Amino acid sequence: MPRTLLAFAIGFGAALAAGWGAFPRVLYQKKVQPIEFRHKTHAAKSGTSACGDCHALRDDGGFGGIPATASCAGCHGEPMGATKAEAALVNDYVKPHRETPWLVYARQPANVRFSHAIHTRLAGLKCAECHGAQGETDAVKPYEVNRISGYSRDIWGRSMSRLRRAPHEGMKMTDCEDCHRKRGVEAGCLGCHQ
Amino acid sequence: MASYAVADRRWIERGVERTSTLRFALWLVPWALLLALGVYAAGLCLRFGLNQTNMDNRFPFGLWIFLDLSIIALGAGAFFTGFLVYILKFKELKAVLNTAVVVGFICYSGAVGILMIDVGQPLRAWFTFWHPNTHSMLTEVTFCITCYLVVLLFEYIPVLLRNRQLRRVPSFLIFEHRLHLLVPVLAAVGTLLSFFHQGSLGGLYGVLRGRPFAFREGIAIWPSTFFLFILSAIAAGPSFLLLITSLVEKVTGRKLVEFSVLCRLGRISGLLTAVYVAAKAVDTLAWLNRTSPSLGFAPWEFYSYKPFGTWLMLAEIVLFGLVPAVLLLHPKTASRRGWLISAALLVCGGILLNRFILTVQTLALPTLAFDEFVSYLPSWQEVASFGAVVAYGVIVYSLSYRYLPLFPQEKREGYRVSGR
Amino acid sequence: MKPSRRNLLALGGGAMAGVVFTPLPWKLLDDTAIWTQNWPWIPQPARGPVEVKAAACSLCPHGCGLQVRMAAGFPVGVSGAPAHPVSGGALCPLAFGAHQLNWHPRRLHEVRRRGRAASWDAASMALRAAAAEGPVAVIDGRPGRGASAILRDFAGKSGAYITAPGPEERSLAPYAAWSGVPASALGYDLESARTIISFGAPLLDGWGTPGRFTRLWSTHAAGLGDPELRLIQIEPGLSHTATLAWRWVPARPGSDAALAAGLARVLVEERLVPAKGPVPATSVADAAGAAGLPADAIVELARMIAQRAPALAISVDGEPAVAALNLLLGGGIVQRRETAAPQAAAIAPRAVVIDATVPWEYEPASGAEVFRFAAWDGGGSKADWLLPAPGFLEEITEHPSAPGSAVASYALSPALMDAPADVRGAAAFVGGTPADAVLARCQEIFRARNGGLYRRGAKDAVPLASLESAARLQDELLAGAVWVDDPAGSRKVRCELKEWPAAAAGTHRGGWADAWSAPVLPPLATKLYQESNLREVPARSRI
Amino acid sequence: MKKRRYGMVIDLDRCTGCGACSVACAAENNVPPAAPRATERTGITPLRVQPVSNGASGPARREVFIPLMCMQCGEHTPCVSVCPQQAVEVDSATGIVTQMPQRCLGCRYCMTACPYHARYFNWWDPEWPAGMEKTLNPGVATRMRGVVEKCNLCHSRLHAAEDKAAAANQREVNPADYVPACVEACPTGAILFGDLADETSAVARAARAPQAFRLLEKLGTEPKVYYRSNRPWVRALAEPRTVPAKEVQRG
Repeated sequence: MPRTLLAFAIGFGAALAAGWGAFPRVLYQKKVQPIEFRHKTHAAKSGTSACGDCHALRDDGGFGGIPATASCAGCHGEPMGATKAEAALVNDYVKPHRETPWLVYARQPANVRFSHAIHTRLAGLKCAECHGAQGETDAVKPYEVNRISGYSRDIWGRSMSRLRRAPHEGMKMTDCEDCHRKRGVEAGCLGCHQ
Repeated sequence: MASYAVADRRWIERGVERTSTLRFALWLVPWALLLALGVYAAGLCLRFGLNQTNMDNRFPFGLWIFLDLSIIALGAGAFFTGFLVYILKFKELKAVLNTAVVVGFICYSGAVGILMIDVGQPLRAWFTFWHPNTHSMLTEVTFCITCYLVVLLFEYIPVLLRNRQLRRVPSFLIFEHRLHLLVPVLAAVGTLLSFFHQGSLGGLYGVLRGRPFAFREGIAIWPSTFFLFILSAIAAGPSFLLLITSLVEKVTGRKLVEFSVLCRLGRISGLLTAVYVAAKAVDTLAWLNRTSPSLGFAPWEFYSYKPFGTWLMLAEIVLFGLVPAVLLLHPKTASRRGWLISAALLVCGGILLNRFILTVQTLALPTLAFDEFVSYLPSWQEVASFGAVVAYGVIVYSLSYRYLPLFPQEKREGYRVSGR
Repeated sequence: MKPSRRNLLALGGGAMAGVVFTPLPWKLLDDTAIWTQNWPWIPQPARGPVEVKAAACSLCPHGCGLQVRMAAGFPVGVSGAPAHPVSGGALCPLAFGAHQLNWHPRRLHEVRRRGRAASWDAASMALRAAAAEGPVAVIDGRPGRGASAILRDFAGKSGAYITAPGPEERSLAPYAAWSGVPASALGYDLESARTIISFGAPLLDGWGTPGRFTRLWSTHAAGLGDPELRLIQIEPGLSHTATLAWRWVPARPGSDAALAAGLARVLVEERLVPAKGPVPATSVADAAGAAGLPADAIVELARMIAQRAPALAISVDGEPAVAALNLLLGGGIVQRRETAAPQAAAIAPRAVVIDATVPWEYEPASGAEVFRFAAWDGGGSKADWLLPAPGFLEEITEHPSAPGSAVASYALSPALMDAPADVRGAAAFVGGTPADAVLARCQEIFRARNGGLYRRGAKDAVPLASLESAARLQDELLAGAVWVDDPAGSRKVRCELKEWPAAAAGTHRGGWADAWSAPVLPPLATKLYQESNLREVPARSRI
Repeated sequence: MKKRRYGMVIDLDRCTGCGACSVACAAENNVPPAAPRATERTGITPLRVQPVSNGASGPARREVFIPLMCMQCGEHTPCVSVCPQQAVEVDSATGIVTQMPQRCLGCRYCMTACPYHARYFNWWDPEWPAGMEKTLNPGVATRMRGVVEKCNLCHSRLHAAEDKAAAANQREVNPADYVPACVEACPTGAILFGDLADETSAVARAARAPQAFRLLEKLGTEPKVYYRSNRPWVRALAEPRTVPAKEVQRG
């Protein structure tokens, strides 16, 4: 009997190790952003720390998202410094007028409708409440994509168990629902889906 | 071949006679082919979508739903026999209990299998458990059927473990024994679950306000069809068991249960059918005179679309209800094998007809003033998928019959002679 | 130490028990469900802002005003331009799916000579060689454009410039013959009419500018027991127009001429109209016999027509007797203020160049080498050369007066997306510069200083005199403005009719899909005839 | 934000049966063109126009064209209560019956429940000719095979209107910004759209007119799509059919 118990324990332990250790590594694929970007440096040089200065709302209420290459061209029309990253930005994107294929951490699928206008203007939410303090980062973190669903790992959150996670971590529907419940804001299915 | 036969023989219960390995294999071949064809058809549906079927937007439910509802009703014998044996202590029905469990398991697992093909997105079917809509009859059905299938599995496992070879594994024997103690509890749980889902299946159509042919008023949240379905299922369950047992006796040429057991099943079925027919008649009258007119519909108009005339309603209530009830309750006819089987056939046919009327006729009938009466014929993929369920049932039952003690009394003296 | 079977079972059992306490099964369940919601083979729309651009529809010659929603450089939706002076904001059902046409499977991407791939150079050489051997006819589907001038000039050198009339112009043919004014400069004064007798013209179903008669009908006739505008439909079957008409007269097929004559006779004999011009010889009884109607019904119909003047009679296939009846009723046919090219005399051309604006069904004279421009291949073509033209919204298009309109107008539509690499229009192919021609047409309008400019969404026109230059006019037109002539510029056409005309055999039926000249329907038209029972399957759908 | 009840009144006397609404609806909502084998019973037409005749033959015969879409039932909404996994709901803020295809498992129970046949199943995966996917309307996710869809009253247009209002710090949507595609497309202006909860709105007034009616009103589902006609035989179409099929011929 003890040998049977031991075998059971080994099986149990191996499954735990595989499920918590190996599985996330297999499930998520790491990808590197096409070019480097430092929020901190840009904020310091441009003298602004307001997210909306670069990530602006349009007049029609749509969200501009990541600035287009054209807005980089103002400073990066010619390489500023001799780094490889700088050369890549100018030669690969700015000069040929190509948009940078950024991997967007907070990208929701096509069926999700998220109105930045409603959340920031009407509800008064700060950007960092959902996105974390991105503006203070000094490098872009690697992007991890779920091989099955194609979602960014930031949607589920870093923590596989989703038990202990930072307030801004996780962008699944349950996270939206939690916040809505806390604030007592009702939004039907098609309030947030399209 | 011979060595296979010897090996095969070792798995068969000692002291019972079973056909030769070769004959058994030959018997399985056509069913296996049917199963393979059906699995292929089901694969087509899963791979390319439900355009493989002949269902459409006006006929969104078709053959599969009709047959799901039918086999779940026929499989009601499983829970009801358990209920009779363990709760009401009808000891002599123990003779058909194992067969009832196997038949029930086949019916329910087959129905769940077909449902998984029938839904457009099976990989999302679990959303029903995660985001259930508690107002939906289908939620109730899904929960109860899933739970009851687990119950049936636990009822089936002890039978399985009683196999001559499996029995030799000591831990299996212990497990089987423990499970066996649980069986009365399982029977009670199964009864509760079954009452709910048999009823909910009836409610499925009864709640459809937008389909005044099916819509029924009722008690609290349950339309009258909820109760009618329970009644009709427990009426037909024993009849179906009677038919299956007789059929197995006929096919194998062996006497498996005492005739008195069959008579008992017949009597129970007859009694419940009589109650059902009375309830159904009252319900139909209430619907004709109250429910349907209150929604703005002239109920008799529903019967003006050929071939679904009033004859169908009369056939359902009289020919497939009243007649077998009388046959099963009258002492003279109830004690003759021929009459008994004919009456059981009528009861089972009646339940098929009832499910057909509710699922197919309801959808064929127009609702809007400018609607047309629509028709539908299943595609070969639909028929073949269902054929696979039948083949699966035959194969599972055949294997169970050959290797498991479905009829424990079979070994006793007096059963060795041919039943015929 | 050899593991027993029992140990293996325990190991497996332990693993199974353990895995339940890891994210693995649950995450897989979740992710596979999410996978089904985002299947990679199912396209999703691009992200990004939507911009609304003004344009005009080039599917048919009516040039309805469009608002095109653009996202990521491609059109994603079409709607009518509100208060557009030509279309009044209305569009036909086909326009709503027109922005998808450029990706139609029948789109032409390369030059084809009798089904085989060829080159523009080869086509060019073949045309030059043909021109050297004999006259070249050029067929234009939309005269009055700057590009038309290029085509006319090219044809003028050695051949004939021929216009291919649409259904409205075909119905105006008798007036053209009797007045000498080309049908492309004639129009119907629908707006003044208070009774309209339509001999089979699908007035509410794709005949004429979509926003014109339907708007009149919906404001002055729809749903009213005694409408201000009475529509009398004479048609054998219950068409869409017939069922919506104030009165439907189911006359026998082919009896239009007899019925028109019978009506004219009653009108004259009962002095319901001032008698002028010739009187038909047909008796009311003959007309009744031909139409399959009681004689009383014809008398009653004639009285009904005369009751509320002015009345206008329209024949779908240009039946001369109907035109004569219309003249008797007072006309309602106007001549727009524009210089229309006269129809050339018939010649036997060596080669025919067919512009992309010409309906696909157009059958050129046999024996000629056919150079056919089209954006889409309608199939069954007898063209020797199939030349790929720019598609919907892929080039600047000109929109002269809509066929059958009462006043002259001119609009431009900008190119909202890039055309495929190897497409060309007929005007450029024959050596012209369409851009110059457009500016030249603008200069013509600007110099004449007639009418005014309706800017996008504006109810009132800006006088042309307020613009500083023709180039400015062109810019305004490209931004969605429409030039419309002063209504006073159109005048009633004068017809000389010596005797009651003999019946002409007309076969044209008309209908919603016929209103369109291109060879294929937008894919979404399946909603109308394949996925609903609204329309019969059009013969030309070919999707 | 105040509670609204979006609805419409469709003037059947003005409908010419052109089908512009149907095509505009499909384009707006990224409905694909029909699959090759699709028919009028397997296609996807969230708005379809149904020709209906008065049953007469000869010169007395007339037809009416009835645009049919989701009736946006407000009470006993047949589809909402039956969905096992809450893929359908009546939006409390707008009264719109909303369908979430991404939640749907494709059991089609809602389709059997709907008396108006306003729900459509995706029998095929949507397919567009190569390149045509560039014309898909942003703001509306495409659906996949095996799910049910229906008219959501051009919900993406409501989203855009809400976004626009929010950008201007407004909570209330400007009614002129939210007009469904079919309403916009109708060449005769036969469809009146607006907030039925606002008693003073044109649509609420039209819905109260004696010529207004709703289909199968006695079912008690309180549809928010009204029709109107001056013709009594057209108004009679609100009631269920009382004459057997073979006696009524359809155009």
